[in-house]
Amino acid sequence: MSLLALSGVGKRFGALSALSNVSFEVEEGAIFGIIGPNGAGKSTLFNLLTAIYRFDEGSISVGGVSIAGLSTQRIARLGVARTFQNLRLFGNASALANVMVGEHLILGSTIFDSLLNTGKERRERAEAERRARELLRFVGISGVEEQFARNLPYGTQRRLEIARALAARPRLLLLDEPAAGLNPSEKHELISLIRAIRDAGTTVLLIEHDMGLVMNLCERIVVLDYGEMIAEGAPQEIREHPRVIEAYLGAPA
Amino acid sequence: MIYTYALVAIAACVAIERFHNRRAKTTIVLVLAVFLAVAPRFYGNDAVFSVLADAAVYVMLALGLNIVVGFAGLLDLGYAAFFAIGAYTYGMLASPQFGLHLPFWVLLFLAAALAALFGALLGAPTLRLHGDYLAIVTLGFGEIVPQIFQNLTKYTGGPNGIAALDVPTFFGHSFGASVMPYYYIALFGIAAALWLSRNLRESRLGRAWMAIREDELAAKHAGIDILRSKLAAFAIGASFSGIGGVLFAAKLALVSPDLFGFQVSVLIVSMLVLGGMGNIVGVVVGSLLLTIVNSALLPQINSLVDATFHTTVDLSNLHFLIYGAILVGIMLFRPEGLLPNRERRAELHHAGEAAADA
Amino acid sequence: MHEFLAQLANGVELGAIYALIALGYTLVYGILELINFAHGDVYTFGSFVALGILVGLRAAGALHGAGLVLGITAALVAAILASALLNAGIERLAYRRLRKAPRLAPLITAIGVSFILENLIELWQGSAPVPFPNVIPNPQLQFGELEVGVQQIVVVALAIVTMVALHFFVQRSKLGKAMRAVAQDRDAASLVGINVDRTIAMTFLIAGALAGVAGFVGGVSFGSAWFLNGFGAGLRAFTAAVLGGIGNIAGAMLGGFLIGLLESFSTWLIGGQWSNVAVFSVLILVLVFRPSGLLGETLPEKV
Amino acid sequence: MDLPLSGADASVGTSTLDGIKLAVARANAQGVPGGFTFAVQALDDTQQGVHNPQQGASNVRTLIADDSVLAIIGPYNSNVAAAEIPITNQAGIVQISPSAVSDGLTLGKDAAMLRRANPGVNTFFRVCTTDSRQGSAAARFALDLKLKRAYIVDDNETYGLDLANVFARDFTKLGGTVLGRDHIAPDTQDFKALLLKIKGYKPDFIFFGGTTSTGGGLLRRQMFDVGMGKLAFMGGDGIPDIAEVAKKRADGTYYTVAAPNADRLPAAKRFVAAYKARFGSDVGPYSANAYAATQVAISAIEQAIETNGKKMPTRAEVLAKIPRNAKNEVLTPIGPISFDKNGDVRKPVISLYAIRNGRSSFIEQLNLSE
Repeated sequence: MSLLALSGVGKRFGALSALSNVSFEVEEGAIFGIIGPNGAGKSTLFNLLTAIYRFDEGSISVGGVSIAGLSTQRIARLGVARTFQNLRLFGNASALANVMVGEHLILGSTIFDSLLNTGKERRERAEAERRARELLRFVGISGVEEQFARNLPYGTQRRLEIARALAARPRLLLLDEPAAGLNPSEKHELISLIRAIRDAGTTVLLIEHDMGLVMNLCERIVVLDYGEMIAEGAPQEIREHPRVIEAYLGAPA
Repeated sequence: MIYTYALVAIAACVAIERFHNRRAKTTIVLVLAVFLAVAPRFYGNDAVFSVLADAAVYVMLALGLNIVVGFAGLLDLGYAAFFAIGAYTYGMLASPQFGLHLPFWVLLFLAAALAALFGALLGAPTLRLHGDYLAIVTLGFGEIVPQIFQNLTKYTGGPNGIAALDVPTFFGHSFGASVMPYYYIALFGIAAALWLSRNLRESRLGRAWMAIREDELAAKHAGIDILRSKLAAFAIGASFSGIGGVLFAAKLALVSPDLFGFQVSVLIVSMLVLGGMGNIVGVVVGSLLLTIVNSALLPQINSLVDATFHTTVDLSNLHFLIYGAILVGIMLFRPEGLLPNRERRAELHHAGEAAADA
Repeated sequence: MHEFLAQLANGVELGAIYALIALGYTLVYGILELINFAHGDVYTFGSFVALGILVGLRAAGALHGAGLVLGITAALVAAILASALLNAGIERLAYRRLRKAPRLAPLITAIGVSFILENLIELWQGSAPVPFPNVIPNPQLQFGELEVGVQQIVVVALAIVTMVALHFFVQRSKLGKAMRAVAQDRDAASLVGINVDRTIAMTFLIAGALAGVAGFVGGVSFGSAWFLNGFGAGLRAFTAAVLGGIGNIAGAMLGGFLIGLLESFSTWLIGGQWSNVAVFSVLILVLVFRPSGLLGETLPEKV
Repeated sequence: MDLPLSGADASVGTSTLDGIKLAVARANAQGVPGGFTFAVQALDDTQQGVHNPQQGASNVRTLIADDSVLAIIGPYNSNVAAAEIPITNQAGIVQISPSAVSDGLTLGKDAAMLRRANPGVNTFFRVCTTDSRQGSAAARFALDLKLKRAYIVDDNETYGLDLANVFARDFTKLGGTVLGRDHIAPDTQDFKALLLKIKGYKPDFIFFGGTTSTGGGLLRRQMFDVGMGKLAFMGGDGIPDIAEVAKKRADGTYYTVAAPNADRLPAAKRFVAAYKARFGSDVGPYSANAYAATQVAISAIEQAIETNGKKMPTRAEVLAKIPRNAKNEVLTPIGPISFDKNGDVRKPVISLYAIRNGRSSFIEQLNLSE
């Protein structure tokens, strides 16, 4: 069974239809891409997946569990983590603290543990800190642990956000334009990072503008245009799909 | 003499902020604790320790509010309501009012629990609100609570309040009229409040609060239960205030509704802002300073000025003005407070850069 | 029925005053997201200025016949000017420096300014309430079962005219449009060439002027001015602004009238000592069930 | 002394303080036995604009800590007194309030609780009368004036509520009718809603428990705005200055004062003149009481100095010299003063005044000797 399944999903804002009849499935262990011109509804789709918006039609399930009506936080518990197109880091906290917040769900200390600084709390904290350092190393930014997130270079912030999302050990990682604003060599590193994430067992679903990157990285791709799914397939199929070519080239931008 | 003690405490706090060596910090804390515990035997009188005990209660309140405002970022302008709930718990249950004379020590915990309960009750429906809206709802709550105490004359003594409250005992020994037991209890209370505050800040819950304060949406995506975390902040913060209320009422042996008005809430918020929101040591400094200004400097300012400059001026008309000027002055020239926490300093620094860019 | 109508009329009169003060809160909040705590004291200041002019003119024997109308107008205009300048001055001296400061800093400053103003007014006028001269004749008029005073009609009419004028000003005038633009997005407004500092200063000027009108009207209606008036009236007016949907001009008016009616009717039906409790309970209920106020809009969060 | 000197109570507090200063200056000018001088140490019991029992308690402790302080004048407010009495009782220092009128400060179980540190000793005295004496006197005056149907309003504060309670009780006992009661909320500016409601009851008069600034002045004024200007209005010694706020609209107001008619007391006339000469303003509502309280304290201290061989007396010696009977009464602007065992004045006189043409005029007085 697939990890993420969408079937006939639609979303309207008033009279405007932002998404309609979107159906696709993401298999466990995949690197899956969503592309489409600006305003195609890609970010809206992510927002439906994390319950920032409610979808009006269709169904979405994660690991076989329907997410209709679930809160953002409950969906996070199902193993969905994400990054944001415009970074949303905890700017006035250290990089380490950012990642440790990401570990919230895998820690079990209660309010009373927190209040009384019990042995459990202390052990968990030490463990959480160790893991956070490890994650920072994994995404390739060790050395910035104590710096405030907002003072880090842009590329580093992008990686930090990925580290924070990974900290919850998600089954499904949603990356919202992870390559935006990166230079070619950073993009190159990003590709290997995403592969490493997948190899470590996390399924990746990403939105991206950079065609080269998507074609190079993703195993399957969905194309959205004006809120509708116009194609789905392997990179090669997408590249040759007439409606995709029309959407990207035919419309006089 | 009050000033000596206050200055020693403040100097110690500043030193703790300046040193980064853990050993040095611990030493200063220990020396300060021993000094505050032992010095009263040699230096000072009832009047001094009465003011210091009151100041210590306010430090506890400020530390409690700091959890709500400083840690979780929820602006609460009605914090005095929980102070009132704590004080009235003692007033109604340890007095001739209902003939109940429950022990002080039991009521400390009961008041903490009741205040926490009301904190959660207020919090539950209002926590969906953001920023200033939340501030206004809490302000409304802060206005309502004392008025209810004032209007339910049958139970609360109405505007007269309840006087002649029980004098606490300690293993059968009455506190009598001495203020020293309150001083020591309040010191112990501060120590406990500091310990709890530090625990919380470094904990899983503390990190959740930081996340909510910084970016609620991102916090949600990390799986943090926003409502529960906020409720925890409200309840824990309120419980500090409840305990402070019992101490306050027992020491004064009186509760009346006019003691818990908006001024008190503003006073405590001002303490946080003055000291440096979110920074535990800063909060202590801010609350010490304002209490000393309010309860020692301003009431005696005439005598002090006259004695120093050999004048006979009348400054009593200016108390409000002086207090207001202190608030405005601090905000204009040091809006991050006297001892800001690391985060706040960074925020301001960043704001400065943004301003320079613009 | 008779008493119901009388309470209704009284509530409307009271509400008109709260609405005028509430507008000042709402304008400033709309543009700066600042609860201008000192606004209530600006209202008090307006009251005292009007009072001073009226007392002075009466002492000079100028309040007769046409002199009465002129004198009242002079008092009103003076209150408007004085409050407007005071409010703009506060913005310039205290708030402007804090635009980029953390959120609480301007609020605490506003509270500090409020204390300072209260103390200065007390030094100036003493701490006892100062009576307004009874200069406006107040014959009672009968409309069926409803009995209202001329003064009541003047108060409400003046308030409504002011509010309507403000509404058109903000909707139509160039400055009004600039105010709305700055309220929406300060950076974008400055990019299209709007002078943000000047617009904010003008907003404070207008908010102060409204407080001046309220100060005059309130003084006439309540019959006295007191240095601490601004606190209670300010709190109720602020509640009114939030009730209507803060940042929303029509909302502030609606909220003001509702709070006035609520105060009047709660005094009548459950007793005056509960009126504050009633006002704030309604505030809490409204915010819990409709956080954006009655007329405010809920904007989805930008992601 | 300890009084509210800033914020909302500042004007009464300051004029009360001036009464104290005047008495002290006078005593120093006349010469103190043993070559001592009296000094006023003024402490403010307001915090952020409101009188505050905690601050009062702290101030009293400050004064007690100073060995040269032999007597404390104050406080102004009853709930501040309730917080201070246990402390002065414990320290055995004389405390005389010019104005704290709540019954429970000197009478009954409440007072006993306040004195529990030293149950045998009473250190708290007051030169004002109590709520209950004033309330019952007011009830009698009202019926004398043929006012039978009362609507009672109070400011929901200590003084006002107690006064209204006693008035309601005694007025009913003496055959009057109480049509209804209401309390007002703090910061209220609009009383028309309340007055419209009262109007429906068609009372003979409104009795107000409270002070001019807690609503008395505005209530009276706004009676005209709802067509109740002709109705009588009555209150206690919280509203003698009502004409300052209500002006001519105060006509038809009656109020009681716990002192003999000032015009018939030469000491009162001299006091008013001296006060005006020194401070350039009219006496405040409690200036004379403060002057009297200070006179009593000074007289006790001076006698104690004499008996102690012109040396500094102890606080207990001062307490022993507080006048207890007609023989050592102290003559003050508010009449001769000595105290009963509870600390209340022994020969209370309550006078009734009316406001006519914007001025107070004396009507009658009641001697309430026990």
